[in-house]
Amino acid sequence: MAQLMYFSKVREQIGIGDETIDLPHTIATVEDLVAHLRGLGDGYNSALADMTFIRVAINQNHVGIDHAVTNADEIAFFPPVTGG
Amino acid sequence: MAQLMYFSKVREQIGIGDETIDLPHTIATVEDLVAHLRGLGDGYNSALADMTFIRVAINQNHVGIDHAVTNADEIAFFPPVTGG
Amino acid sequence: MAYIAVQSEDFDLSAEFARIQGDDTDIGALVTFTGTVRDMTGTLESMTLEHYPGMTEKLLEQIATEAETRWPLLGCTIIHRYGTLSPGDNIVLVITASSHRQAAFDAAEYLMDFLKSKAPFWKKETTEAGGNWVDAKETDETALKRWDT
Amino acid sequence: MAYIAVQSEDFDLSAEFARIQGDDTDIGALVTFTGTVRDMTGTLESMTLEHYPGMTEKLLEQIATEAETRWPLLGCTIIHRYGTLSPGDNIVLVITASSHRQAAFDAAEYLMDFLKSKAPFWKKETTEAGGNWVDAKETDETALKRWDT
Repeated sequence: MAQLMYFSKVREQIGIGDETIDLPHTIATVEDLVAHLRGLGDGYNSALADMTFIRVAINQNHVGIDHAVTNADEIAFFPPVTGG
Repeated sequence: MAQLMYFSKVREQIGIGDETIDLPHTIATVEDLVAHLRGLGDGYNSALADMTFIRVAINQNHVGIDHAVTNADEIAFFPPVTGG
Repeated sequence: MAYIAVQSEDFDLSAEFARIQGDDTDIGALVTFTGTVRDMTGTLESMTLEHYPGMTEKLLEQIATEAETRWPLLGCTIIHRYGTLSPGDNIVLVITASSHRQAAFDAAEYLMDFLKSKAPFWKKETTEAGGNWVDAKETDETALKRWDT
Repeated sequence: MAYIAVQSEDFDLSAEFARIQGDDTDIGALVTFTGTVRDMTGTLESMTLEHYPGMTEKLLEQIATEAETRWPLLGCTIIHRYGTLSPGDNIVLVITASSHRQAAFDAAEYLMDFLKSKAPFWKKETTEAGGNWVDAKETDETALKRWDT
């Protein structure tokens, strides 16, 4: 089961902070996962509509949208960071 | 009367921290003053022998060796600074 | 060697100096950066910082290790707060210690540039009109590029 | 606007932060540089700082004014000690406050570069072998040149 995490505006739009899902076999990359999630509802669809404004981390490392995803991963979606 | 001030190694070599002197009319610039002072004794002579290692301030502003000096001035000689 | 903390509590500058200095007499230069909650228009009620627990600490450790590789540091502190803060409150503290002042300055700037662009923190400003997530600044990404080698 | 002090007493970082921050909520970034007495070889007994009273204060005021002209500062502190100090003791503190972190960093570096090359202070190190005036470093003059415009 993959652990999905949402932060900041993404969390607010989707309405939950984290969830676990069993990745369908058709999902090989972050991009595939995003397409799948956008089908889950309006919140997901608007939160992940423009991936140029969304950052992705897998197992707590920043990755690109073409990075592979597996059921063993912790996958986080969030806007560009604004700390400091 | 010009007020002369010596700091750091220059002060130690000359043996005094400050003195007032009546500048002879022949002294127009810092360079003239240095030549005059070097004639006053071994301490002066060695302290001011190599002016590439000595900094000069007139009335508390850094100046070059060709700067004019008058009897109304406070003239300071010291090594390159090492604070901070 | 670095001291990293992600915490809701405030930090104390003097205590952090004591921690980084210890008995070390090789240190000749300490640079700090302190980020505080800014209220340019006088309308800010509070600032809330969300973060990604686990990833934040890991990333700050990575940044500190990289800085220690690049510069001859004798100590390095990164403390970042989360939770709800008021105008003027401390947000972040970076301290770098070195024998050399330029190393301390460069490392502190490096740590802040990376932290601003990579550390998973998000700021939400609350005014009378409601809450608003702060937009990321493109200049922060640009600042990061100067460290490419 | 700048706070300048040339003193034999130590300074307190937290107190100086309080002084520069006051009730100002425009400040988002504070950078400090602290210079301390360094003892690389474990042989230093003390460090004595001589200065040129009057000229020192005047020059530090000039440097601070120039920094305030170059960068949008909301505060600026320069404290430099004189007299006899021990290894690890504070020598100098510079604080710059701004809305912008790069302005605060740049102004702090500028102040230190000018102070190191222009402020009339001289360090004498005392070890068991006697006293020795510290030589000026050419790199300090070089560092200054980067601010030429």
